[in-house]
Amino acid sequence: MSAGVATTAHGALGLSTEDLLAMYRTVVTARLLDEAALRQNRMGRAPFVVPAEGHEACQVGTAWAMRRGIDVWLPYYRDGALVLAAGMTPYEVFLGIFAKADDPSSGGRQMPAHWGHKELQIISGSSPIATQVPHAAGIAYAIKYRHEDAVVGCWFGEGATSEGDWHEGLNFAGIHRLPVIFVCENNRYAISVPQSMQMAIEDVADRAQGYGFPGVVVDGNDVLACYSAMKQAHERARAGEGPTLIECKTYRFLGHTSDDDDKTYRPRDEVERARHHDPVHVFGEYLRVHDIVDDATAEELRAEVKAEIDHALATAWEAADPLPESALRHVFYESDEGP
Amino acid sequence: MSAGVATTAHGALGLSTEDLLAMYRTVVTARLLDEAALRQNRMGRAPFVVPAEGHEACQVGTAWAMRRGIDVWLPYYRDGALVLAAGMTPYEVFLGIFAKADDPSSGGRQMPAHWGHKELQIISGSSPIATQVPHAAGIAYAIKYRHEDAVVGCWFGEGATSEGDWHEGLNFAGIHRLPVIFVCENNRYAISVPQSMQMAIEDVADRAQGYGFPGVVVDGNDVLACYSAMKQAHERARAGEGPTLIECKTYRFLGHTSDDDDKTYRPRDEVERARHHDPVHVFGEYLRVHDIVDDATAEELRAEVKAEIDHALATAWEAADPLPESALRHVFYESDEGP
Amino acid sequence: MSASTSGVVDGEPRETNVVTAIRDALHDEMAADDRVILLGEDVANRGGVFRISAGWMDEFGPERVIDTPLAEAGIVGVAIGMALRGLLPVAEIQFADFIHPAFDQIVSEAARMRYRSNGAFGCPMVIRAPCGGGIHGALYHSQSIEAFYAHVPGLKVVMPSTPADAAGLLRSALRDPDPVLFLEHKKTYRAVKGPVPDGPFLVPLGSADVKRAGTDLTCISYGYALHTCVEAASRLFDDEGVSVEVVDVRSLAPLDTDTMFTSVRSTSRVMVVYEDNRTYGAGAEIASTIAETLMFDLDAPIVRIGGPDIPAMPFAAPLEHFFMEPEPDQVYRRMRDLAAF
Amino acid sequence: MSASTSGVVDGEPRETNVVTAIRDALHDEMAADDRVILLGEDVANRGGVFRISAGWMDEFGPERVIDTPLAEAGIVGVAIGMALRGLLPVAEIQFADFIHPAFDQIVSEAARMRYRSNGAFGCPMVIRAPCGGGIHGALYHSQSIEAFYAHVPGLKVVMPSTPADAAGLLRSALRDPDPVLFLEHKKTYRAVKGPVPDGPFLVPLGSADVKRAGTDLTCISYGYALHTCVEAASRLFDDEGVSVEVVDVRSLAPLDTDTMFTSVRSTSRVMVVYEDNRTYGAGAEIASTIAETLMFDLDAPIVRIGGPDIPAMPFAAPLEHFFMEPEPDQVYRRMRDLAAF
Ligand SMILES: Cc1ncc(C[n+]2csc(CCOP(=O)(O)OP(=O)(O)O)c2C)c(N)n1
Ligand SMILES: Cc1ncc(C[n+]2csc(CCOP(=O)(O)OP(=O)(O)O)c2C)c(N)n1
Ligand SMILES: [Mg+2]
Ligand SMILES: [Mg+2]
Repeated sequence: MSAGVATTAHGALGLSTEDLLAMYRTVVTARLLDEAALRQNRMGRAPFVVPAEGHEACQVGTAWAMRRGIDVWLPYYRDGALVLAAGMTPYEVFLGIFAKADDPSSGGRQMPAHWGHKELQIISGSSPIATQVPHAAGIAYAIKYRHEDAVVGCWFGEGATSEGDWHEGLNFAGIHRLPVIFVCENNRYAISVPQSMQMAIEDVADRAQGYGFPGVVVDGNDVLACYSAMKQAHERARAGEGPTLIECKTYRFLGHTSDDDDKTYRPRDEVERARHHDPVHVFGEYLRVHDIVDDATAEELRAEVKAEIDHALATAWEAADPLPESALRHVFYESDEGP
Repeated sequence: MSAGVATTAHGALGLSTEDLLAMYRTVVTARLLDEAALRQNRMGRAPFVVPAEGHEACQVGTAWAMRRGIDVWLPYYRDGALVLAAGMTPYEVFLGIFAKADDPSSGGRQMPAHWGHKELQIISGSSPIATQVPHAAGIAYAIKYRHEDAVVGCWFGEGATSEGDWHEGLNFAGIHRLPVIFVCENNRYAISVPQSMQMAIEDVADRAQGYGFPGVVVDGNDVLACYSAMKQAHERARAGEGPTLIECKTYRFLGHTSDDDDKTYRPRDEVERARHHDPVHVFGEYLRVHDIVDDATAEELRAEVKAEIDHALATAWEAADPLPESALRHVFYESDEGP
Repeated sequence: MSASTSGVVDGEPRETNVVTAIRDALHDEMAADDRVILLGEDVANRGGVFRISAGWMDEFGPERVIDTPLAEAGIVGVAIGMALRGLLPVAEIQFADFIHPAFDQIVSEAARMRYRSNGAFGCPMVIRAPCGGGIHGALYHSQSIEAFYAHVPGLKVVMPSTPADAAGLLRSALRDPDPVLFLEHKKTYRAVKGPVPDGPFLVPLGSADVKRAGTDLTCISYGYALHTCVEAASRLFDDEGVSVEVVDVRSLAPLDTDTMFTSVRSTSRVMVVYEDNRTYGAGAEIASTIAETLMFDLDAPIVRIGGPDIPAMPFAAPLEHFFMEPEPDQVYRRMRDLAAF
Repeated sequence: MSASTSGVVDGEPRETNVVTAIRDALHDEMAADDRVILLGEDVANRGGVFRISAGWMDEFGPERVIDTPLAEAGIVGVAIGMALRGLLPVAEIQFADFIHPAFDQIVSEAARMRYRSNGAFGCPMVIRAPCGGGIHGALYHSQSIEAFYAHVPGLKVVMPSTPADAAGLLRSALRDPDPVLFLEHKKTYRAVKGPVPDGPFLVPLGSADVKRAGTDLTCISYGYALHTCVEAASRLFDDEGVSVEVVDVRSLAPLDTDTMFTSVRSTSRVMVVYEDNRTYGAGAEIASTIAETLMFDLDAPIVRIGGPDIPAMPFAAPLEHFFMEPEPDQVYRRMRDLAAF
């Protein structure tokens, strides 16, 4: 079945076939990159990896409403698909995984998945959960103060919403009606702690009303629904109407990280059931139904991406390690850093 | 106009004339004690005092639904009227104001109004705002764990609701449906910061829904409305139905403390307008309308209370100061402390 | 050599590692006293990220083994409330690096409750935090935090280096009427084995321990670095016959200066070795108190070896390795030089 | 005696007090550069509880002088965001005692941003916090917090003792590309007066200053205690002709060991005086680094005077007075004894 642009979900959102293919390519890249990274981990070449599997749609969907080179990104460690959408290359991701000197996030100093990229305006993140939330508010304040046309995106898991920093950051953003979008990737677990032990409510989005701005719930496995919610929030932000909290209901398919064994706390059939809504498949189906891909083109794209990833991995593996003494650098500003 | 018990507001709440008179006496005591303390401050005999003026109704009203000797109190520094209702005597309050060795709160170690009283189960409070909120949740957890019939009351200003600790404490209480009541005395200022710069919402009570329990708004100048809301919350707590957030809309008539000059940040006519709803007068009017006091009995009560306060003040002033070297004690447990 | 130096020991010793010793001691305490409650992130459903409490949620019930929200100030604050109401909470901080959001609750509340109430209220509670580096934890899973907390009056801070000390100190911490920060060096968890007496023996808080006797110089250390020192000392003895006495601080606060001073008086040479950033680290207090008290007993300047002043340990292997001074070789060289001074 | 020792000075000096010097310097910086933003509790509507920013909300606009919610982690976290986006935030913490909720944002975020991003991102920001006791502030409005923060790589920590140093250090802090914790001892605010050069002169971060020259012994101090030491030194000179050199640390991190070592080498006797709880206080690092480096230059053991190890200053006058060691008399006696050693 083929449909006129205006009557499809994506058409209504103003997304072209090219947009969809680019989004799909990102989603597939994220999935294959995760798989490749996990293999590296099992082979003993990558001591620590953080799979995004299951979160691809909400990350790529929300990312797609952001403007590269203009907007500012504050992701968290789960956001492997997001940073690809923000412009990081698989090669850069592998530089981080192998802790190489040229890793744009930290030069191998931080664990992999602690994203940062100055040129792409991906702000360096740390391990302590939710600390980036007030940063997002502060950046948005500076944008508003200088009358700049930029929007801040800030991503976190539902676990992060329990931290005091989260509360304080959202409250400040609400008071000053800042151009910032808070995206909660609710996968119902903070490592092993189920949502019911984290909060007495069903929807994190309900908390937004305590800060004076809208909270919306979307199907985090539906890339277009996530895009749509983010697009509206982005328009609100640019129009000076203030923040939005978007809650994407999703699920993490693998362990919390490569160090985690989720069999100790999640029933297998729960994971199986969730896999029936695998966002990569759901998106692929959508594209098939709308005749945007078929089995052959999908397979072709997959093969292309796989080759790209293999090449990125191999090249990154050969890249230089940081020098031991370089550990002493950058505690404070060094004059060669630029402003 | 006199009315049958069942048809009056207090009758409907099950409050007898004696109850009302006792409440009124407490309210009047708080007001006169504040005034006396401020005079001591101006005379240079009390370096620091914290007036409760304006907050008497919400403090005494909510306190009256608690059970002395059974329930647990976590007040904040503004709660001068509350602690009287909880059982502290004016003499004890003055021991604190004069920083005497027998001050039950801290033996003169803390600033006045940093309440604590072991026998009355008033938990020692500190200056850092909102830190008592998770304590209240923890005490309520222990009560529930041991199947005890006790309820925890936790008071704070609207300023406290901006702190991370507040968020974390309420969230924990909600998850475990704990027997705790959170009372916000919203006087629309945190020192000089108006509510609009503290939050983008009108009612703090709206935040409760983010924690999965009810939030209610009451007229904080109406002692019976405050009592009623607290009574229902208390019943909920005892029935195992979990926490309640009660927001009392009120106003502080004087400076933040004796160190503050509120003329620098509040228009005089705003304060004047608020005084038209002076909770002590409102309550007095109620009692007059219901023939529970008349001018003569009201004056008599006032004179009695005044004499009591003067005596308490004079006696406390003569009490012993702490010994200098005692500053070294109680950093850790000392064997003479009992368990 | 073992906790027996200053601990009350009963039962037959059993060989085990540090993480097992902690698990067993905590398990016994929970089994013996239902006031003991464990709360923290992932402690129930998953049994802790180090599996210390695996199975306990079923054994002791979910009311006693509580998975908390991701909120450290809340964890400590709630534990304070529990302690105030007669329970004996053990608050687990998943990694010491994540204790910082709870700084105010620990410093302003737990540690000051007794003092500020003039003795009326107290907070008998234990905060457990796995700390230290060398386990590829990178900047935020490798930190040493003892210097921040040892400075806080009203708080006790211990860091065991052996299984026996871990068990004995944990029991003492649980019996203490005041808050105790119990630091567990992650690199000792599985790497360090030793005998643990079988009964409920105690190692008193505030007691240091001579882990290796010696005559030529005193080396003061704690945590994982202690083992680096013992290893260097034993090599140096084998190689050159230099006899180094190694003192395990064990208790950062209160500090057992008697045991340290006795050793330093007998050897007249002293070095202090710690993993934390060198400047303003715990070794500064130890070196300083020795300098004030024993200056004229010393035949050589005090040597202080700490980690570099960079924000914790980077992830990349070459960088982590660079940080993980005090490495045995460096300690060995400085020991030899100090003995020869 | 003045910042001129190591500061770049221009203009005619003007006599003023510390709080005015801070106000004037900050005012000039705000007037000169609209990237400078002041945020904190009560800084706008009320002009700060110490009235430092009185009138500024009107002068600079409410976008630049921001009354924040009561949330210290948020204040610092928001300031970090501002700094990351090209502003120069000055985050005011109302009292240093209330900085603790922001510990994680300061330590894990502001201080580590540059290191963890391998130099890509930085946080040029100033955190101002009025600290110290002796002003009837009781347990929670009297604390010394420098020891917690001086230990943090990536963070600079200064505490001026004179109006000129306050102005010169504040300007340097605002020009620094990294986060600076600027500690203002409340008791110096109005009590300490002195000349302040008129122009935008700077006192470099990381520089100590000889506040009184002398030959018989070196006394190292900072903050309000510095004045206690200067007073005792001058009395001791008048009474007994003992000549004490008083060094003002000024910058706790980085520490200017050169200036201290030069003085100690010339006098061969040293004492360190600070108001904070003695154990694990900043004086431990200072004493320790001297002991390591200059042991054989010393003719007497290092003397260290700190506040008692109790949780800050109680309210009651007799108790506060008891804490406010180092009192001039005590310092005087210990100086005299050390000189006579
Ligand atoms: C302050 C802090 N406390 C604890 C941790 C350990 N930790 C890392 S991830 C995590 C769970 C986060 O869950 P959530 O926010 O839901 O994100 P998800 O991993 O589910 O995507 C925890 C507890 C941490 N990193 N920081
Ligand atoms: C953590 C912390 N930050 C700042 C302060 C300083 N302070 C004391 S009271 C106060 C305002 C509190 O306002 P609110 O909670 O509304 O109570 P109110 O005084 O209005 O009754 C502030 C900012 C403090 N005591 N603790
Ligand atoms: Mg999650
Ligand atoms: Mg208020």
